[in-house]
Amino acid sequence: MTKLKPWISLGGIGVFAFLLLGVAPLVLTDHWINNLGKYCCWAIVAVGIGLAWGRGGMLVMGQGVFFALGAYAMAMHLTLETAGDRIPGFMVLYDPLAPLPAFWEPFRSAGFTLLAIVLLPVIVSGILGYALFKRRVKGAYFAILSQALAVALATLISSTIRQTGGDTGLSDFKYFFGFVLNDPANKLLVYLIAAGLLVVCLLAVWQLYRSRFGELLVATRDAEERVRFLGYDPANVKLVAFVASALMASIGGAMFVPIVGIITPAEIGAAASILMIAGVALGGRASLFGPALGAMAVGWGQSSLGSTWPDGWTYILGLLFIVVILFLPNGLSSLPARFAAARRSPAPPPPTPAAAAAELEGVRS
Amino acid sequence: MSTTSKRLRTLTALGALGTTVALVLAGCGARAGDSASAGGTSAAPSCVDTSGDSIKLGFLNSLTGGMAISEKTVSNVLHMAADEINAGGGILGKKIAYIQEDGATDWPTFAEKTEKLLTQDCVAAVFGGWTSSSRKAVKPVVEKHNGLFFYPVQYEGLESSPNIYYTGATTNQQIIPAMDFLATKGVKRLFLAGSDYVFPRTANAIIKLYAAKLGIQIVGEEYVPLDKDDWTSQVAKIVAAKPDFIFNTINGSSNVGFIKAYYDAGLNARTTPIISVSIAEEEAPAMGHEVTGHYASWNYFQSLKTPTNPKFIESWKKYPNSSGVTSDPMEAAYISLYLYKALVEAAGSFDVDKVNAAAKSNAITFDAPEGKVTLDGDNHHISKPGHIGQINPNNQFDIVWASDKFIEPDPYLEGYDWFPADIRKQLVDAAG
Amino acid sequence: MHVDALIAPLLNGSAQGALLLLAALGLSLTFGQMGVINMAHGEFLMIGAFAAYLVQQVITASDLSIPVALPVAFVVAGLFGLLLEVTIIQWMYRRPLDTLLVTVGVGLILQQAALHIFPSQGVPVEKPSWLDGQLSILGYQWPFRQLFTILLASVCVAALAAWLKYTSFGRRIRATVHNRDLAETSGISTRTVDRLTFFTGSGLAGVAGVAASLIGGTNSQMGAQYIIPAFLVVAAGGIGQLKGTIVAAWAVGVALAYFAYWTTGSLAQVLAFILVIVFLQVRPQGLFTVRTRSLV
Amino acid sequence: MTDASLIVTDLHVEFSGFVAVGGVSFDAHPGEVRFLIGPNGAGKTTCIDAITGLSRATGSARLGDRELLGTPVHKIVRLGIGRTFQTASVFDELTVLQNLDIAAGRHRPWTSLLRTRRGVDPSIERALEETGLTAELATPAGILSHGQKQWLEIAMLLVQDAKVLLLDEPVAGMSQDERTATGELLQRIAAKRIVLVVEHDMDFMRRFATRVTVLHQGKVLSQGTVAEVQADPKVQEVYLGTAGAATTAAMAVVPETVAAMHQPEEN
Repeated sequence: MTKLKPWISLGGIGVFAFLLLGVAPLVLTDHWINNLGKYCCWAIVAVGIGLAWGRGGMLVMGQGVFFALGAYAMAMHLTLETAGDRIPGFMVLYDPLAPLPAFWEPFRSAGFTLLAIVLLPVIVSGILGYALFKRRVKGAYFAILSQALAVALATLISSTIRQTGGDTGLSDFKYFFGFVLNDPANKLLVYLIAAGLLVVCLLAVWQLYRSRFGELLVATRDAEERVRFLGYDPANVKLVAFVASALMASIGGAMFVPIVGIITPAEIGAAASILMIAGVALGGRASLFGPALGAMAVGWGQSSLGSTWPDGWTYILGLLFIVVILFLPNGLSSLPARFAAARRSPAPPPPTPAAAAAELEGVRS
Repeated sequence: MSTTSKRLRTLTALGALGTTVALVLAGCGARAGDSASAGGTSAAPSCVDTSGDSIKLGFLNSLTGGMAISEKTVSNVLHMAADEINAGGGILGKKIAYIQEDGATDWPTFAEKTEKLLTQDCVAAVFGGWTSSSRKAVKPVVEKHNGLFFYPVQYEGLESSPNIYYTGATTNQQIIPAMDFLATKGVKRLFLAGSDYVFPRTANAIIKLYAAKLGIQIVGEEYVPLDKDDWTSQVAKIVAAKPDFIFNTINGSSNVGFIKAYYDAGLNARTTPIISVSIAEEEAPAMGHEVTGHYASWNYFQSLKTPTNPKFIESWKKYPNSSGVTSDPMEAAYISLYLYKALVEAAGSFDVDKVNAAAKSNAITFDAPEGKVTLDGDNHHISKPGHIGQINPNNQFDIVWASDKFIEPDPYLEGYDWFPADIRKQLVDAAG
Repeated sequence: MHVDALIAPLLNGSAQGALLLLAALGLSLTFGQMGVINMAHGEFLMIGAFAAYLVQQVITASDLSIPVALPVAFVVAGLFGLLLEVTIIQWMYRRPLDTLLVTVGVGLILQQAALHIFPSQGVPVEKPSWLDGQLSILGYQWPFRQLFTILLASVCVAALAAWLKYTSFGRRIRATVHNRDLAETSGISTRTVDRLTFFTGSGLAGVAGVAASLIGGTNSQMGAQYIIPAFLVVAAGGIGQLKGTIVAAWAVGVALAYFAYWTTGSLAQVLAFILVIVFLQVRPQGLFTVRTRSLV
Repeated sequence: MTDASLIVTDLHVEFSGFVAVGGVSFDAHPGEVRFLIGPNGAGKTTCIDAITGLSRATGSARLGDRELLGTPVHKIVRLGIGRTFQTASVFDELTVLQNLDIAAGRHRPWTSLLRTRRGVDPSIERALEETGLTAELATPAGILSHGQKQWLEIAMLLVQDAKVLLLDEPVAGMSQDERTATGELLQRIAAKRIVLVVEHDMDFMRRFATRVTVLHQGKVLSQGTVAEVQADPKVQEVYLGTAGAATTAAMAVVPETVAAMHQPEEN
C-alpha cells in the first residue's frame, strides 16, 4: 500500500498533465486558455508554498517578492524587445536624455533574462533564508518579516517610476522571445509552456516529497530542535525548501507576464501575497496536488464568481480562510482521508502535541 | 532497477510530448519579423450580435478592493445612463443590455475581464476603469481584439489608442487651466504635493515645465505612497518652504491625512491655499470642514449652470444607491455612454472600424452637463471647459474661474511650446 | 540647515511613533501574551475610527465627542475582539500560526462590510477645537494634535502596565501566559483570562483607531496600513515586553520621520521596514527578552 | 567505542538573574549508568541543556579534550552526544523506520537526501532489535505507546551512533514492566557508551544506577554509589523533609510565573 502510493501520485500527475496539455487546448476557448494559463502561474507559486509551508512549516507570506523577481525580469526583457533600440516610453518624460538604467541593459539578452529568472530568486532567497534561519527566526516572525519585505518591495517599485514603471507597472508587450504575442497560436504556446512548467514543478516536488529530504523536512517542521539533536542543522534543511519555493514563485511570475500582459506592484504586495496562500490552504498545504488545485480553484472562483457576484466573492474568500483553516487545516485534500477515518473509527485522531508545542515555540521565541 | 528505468521512460515521454506540441505550435505562430504581423493585430472577426433588439455593452469597474471607494459611483452612473438611453429608445433602436464586471482593484483582472467581455460576452464596447494601471492593463487587450474602451477619468495624458476613447480631462484640460488660474492669482511660490504614482509624477513634471514659463517658483515637491495617510513629516517641510500656494495631486484617502496634517501645522486656506485635481464633490465630505475654502480644478462641477446639468443632478439624486452628489469623473462616465450612442448613430453601425471612421468627422458632440463637448476624432479625447471651484461649507464648489472657451484636447501637448519637442517625439515614438 | 529642520523630524517622528505604539499595544498583548497573531487588528482599529464617527453623529460638539469616543471605541472594538475570540480564536490556541490566516479572512470580511455600511469614500471625524494650535519648540511649531497622540499613547501604556502589574486580574493574565497548566491548577479560569486579554487588546486597537481618525481618513481601507508596521514594532520590541514595544515604536517613528526628511515618503517606508528586518536579524528576540529555560 | 569521559566542572546557568545551576561538577564514564537525580527544579534538565548547547552556560563541560560549551547544538551532536527529552519528541507523522532513517542520515553524503530510501540500513535493524521495535517498523510514530516512543528515541540515539546518551526522565509514565525493560536496555547499551539519566523515580534509580549525583537548588548535594547517596543525611532531608512541592516545582519551571503570582513575597 505505502509502496504503491507514490506511483499513484505519479499517475495523477500524468492525468493532470494530459488534461492540461492535451485536453484543455482542444476544448477551451482562447479566453479560458489564457485564464487557465494565469491559474497555472499561481499554481506554480502554490506548489512552492506547499513545499515551504505545508512540508517545511515556514509560512511564506512574502512570495510576492520572488514572484516579482521573475515577473519583472521577464517584463523588462519583453519591454526592451518591444521598444527595440528606443528607450521605453515611460522613462522618457522624467529625463529624456538619460540612458536606459544600467540594470536594464543585460535584460536585452534572452539568455541573461532566463538565467536571471532562475538565479535571482535563488540568490535573494538564499541570502535571506540563510540570515533568518541561522538566527532561528521562525513561525509568525518569519511570516510577518516576509510579508513586510513584499510590502517594502511593492512600495519601492511604486516610487521608482523611471526605473520600474511605478504603480502602473510594465505592460503592452508585443513580442515574446521573437514570437508575436497577439497571435492566438503563440498565446497557446505560452500557455503550454506555463502548464508544462507546472507539471515539471509537480514532478520535482513529487520526487522531493518521497525522498529522504522530504522526510527530513517534515521532521524539521514538526520538531526542529529534535532534528538539531540528530546532528543536522535545521537551517540548511529549511533553506533548501525555501529556495526551491522562491524559485517556483519566480517561474510563476515570469510566465504570468506574457500571459496576463501586465505586471504591477499590486501583484506582489501584501494582498497579492496573501491571496497566493489562500489556494494552498484550501487545497491542502502538505499534499502534493492540494496547493496547485487549490490555487487554480481560487483563480477560477475569482474569474467566475467575481463576475456574477463580486461582493459575495470577497466574503466567500474571507469565509474560505476562516472555515478551511478552522475546520480543515489540511485542506480539501484531507477530506477523503477524514471520511475514511470517520467510517473506520468514530473518534477523530488526536492533535499532535509535539507539533503544536513546536509551533508555539516558533511563535514565542 | 526496472522501476527506475520505467520512471525515466515516463519522464522522457512526457518531455518529448511537451516539446513536440510546443514545436508544432511554434511553427504556426507569427514571429517578430513576419510581414503579416507588421500591424500586430490579427483580431478574429467580431462576435458582436447586432441582430436582436438589444445590444450588449460591458461595464468594468472595481466593486471590491481599495478602488471600490471611487469606482462604485462610476458603475452606478453608467447604469443610470443606460437606463436613460433605454427609456429614450436605446441606441439605433436597440436597448442596452449591460454586463457589469468587477475589476476588483486588480489590474490583471481588468485585462482578463476586458477579454471576457469582448470575446465571451461579445459586447460592442467596454466602459470603465479608473486608475492608469487599469487602463494600461486594458489597452493591449482592446487593441488585440479591436474592441472599444471608454475611459472616464482625468489622467496624465501622453497616450492615445485607436481603441480607447478618453472622456476625462487630459493634462491640458485640468493641470494647465489650474496653472493659468494660479498665474492670475499672482502665485510666486508653489509647492507640489502628490501621491507616489504615475499621475502625480507626470502632472508635476508638466507643472514644473509650465511654471518655469509662467515665472512661478517651485519651492518643494513631496510624495507619499498611495496607501499611506500620514503626511505630518511632509507637511513640516511645506511649512519650512513657505509656499503661497500648494498644488495637490494626492489621490484617495491620503488626501484626508494631508488636509489634517496641514491644519495641524497651522496652515489654512487664507494664508496657503491648496488647489487639488482629485478632490471633487464625492471626496470632500469625507474631509470634514477642513477642506472648505480650498480650490479644485475640474471640467465639471455640480454647481455649473448649464442647460442639461439640473436634469442630470435630479436624475442622479433619485437614482437608487446614488451618493446624492454629482462630480467630474462620474459625469465623464455619463458622457462616455452618450458619446458612444452618438458615435454609433453617426456611423449607423456598432462595428468598431465604422465607429472610428465616424469619429474622424470631428463632428460628434454631446450636450453634456458640463456643456456641449466635441470629440476629437484623431486623439479620441473630447473638448472640455476648464473650471476652478472653491469649496464652500456645503462641500459644493463655487466657480471662481472658467476658461474663456472649451479647451481642445491635446494629450501630447503639441500646442504648448514650453513642452520640449524631443520628449514629445520620443513619447509618440514609444507609443508606436 | 535650521534647528527646526533637525528638531521637526524628531518631534513628528515621536508622534508617529506614538500612533504606532497605540496600534501595536493591543497586538503586543494578544500576540505577546496569548500567541495569537491577529491580522484583523487593523480592522479593529478601523472599527474604533468608525465608532468615533458615530459618536460625533450623536454628540455634534467635537470638543466633547472625541473624549467620549475614546472609551466607546475601546468597548466597541473590544466587543468585536471578544466575539472573534469566542467564535474562532478559542478553538485555535494550539495552532498559533493558523490564527494568522484565519484573521486575514476576518479582516477581509470586516473591510468589505465597512464598504457596504458606510459611504464608500469614507466619513469625516472632526478634530476638537482644543487641538487647534501649535507649541513652539526651538522655532518649530509643533502641532497640539501630535502632542495629544503622544499623551494618549502614554495614558494607554500607563493604564495597561498598572492593570497588568497591580490588579489581581493582571497578575492572573501574566501567570496564565507563563504557565497555563500551573495557572489552571492554581484556580485561575484561563478561559476568562483569555477572553479579557483579547477584549483589552482589541479595545486598544479601537482607541488607536480614534487617534488614527484624527490623522488620516476613516474608511474601509484604513486598517491595512497599520497592521504590518505594528507587527514589526511588536517583534522588534520583544514578545510580551511593554518597554520593548515602546522603545521600538518610538525608534521606528523617528526613523521614519528622518528618512522622510532626507529622502522621500516612499523610500522612508522601505528603509524603515528594512531597518527593522535587519535589526531582527541581529537580535531575533527583539530589544528586551526574558531568558528562561527552554521548554522543548 | 570510546574511552573519553564526560567531565563537567563548575557549571553555571542563569536565567534573567535566576540561578538555575550554580557550580555543578560531575563526571560520567563509559560502562556505567550514571544518574542525575533531585527534586523538581534542582537543575537536572538544565545541566543537560547546558551540555547539549541548548542553554548558555559558563564553566566547563568536556568530552575527552573537546570543550562543549559554546559549540553549536548540531556540532555537539556530531561529536557524538545525543539526548532525549522529557516529553518524547519523535516525529509523529513519520513511521518508525523514517524516524530512524533520519537519525542515521547524518553519516550519509548529502546527495543521498534527494533519493528515495531503498531497504533498511543494517544499523537501523540492529537498533530495532535492541529496542524491540522491529514489529513497529511501518507504524507512524505518533500512534506508538508512550513507552515505545521513549524506546524509539533511544533507538534513534543508537543509529545516530552516539557515544554519550543523555536521557531526560526516560521511564516517566511507563508501566513497571516497561521500566524494567528500559533499565535493562540501558545497562546493555551502557557497556560501550556513556549513559547519563535524569530521573525522578527513586526505585528505578536504585535498581539500575551505577553511580548517582544528587542535585538540589542548582548545586550538588551528594555524589556516589546508590548506597552512599541513600545514606547521606542531607539527601534524606531534601526528599523527606521540606518537600514544599508545588512552589518549588513552579519556581523551577518558570521563575516568572511565581513572581507574577506571588509578588513580592518570594522569588
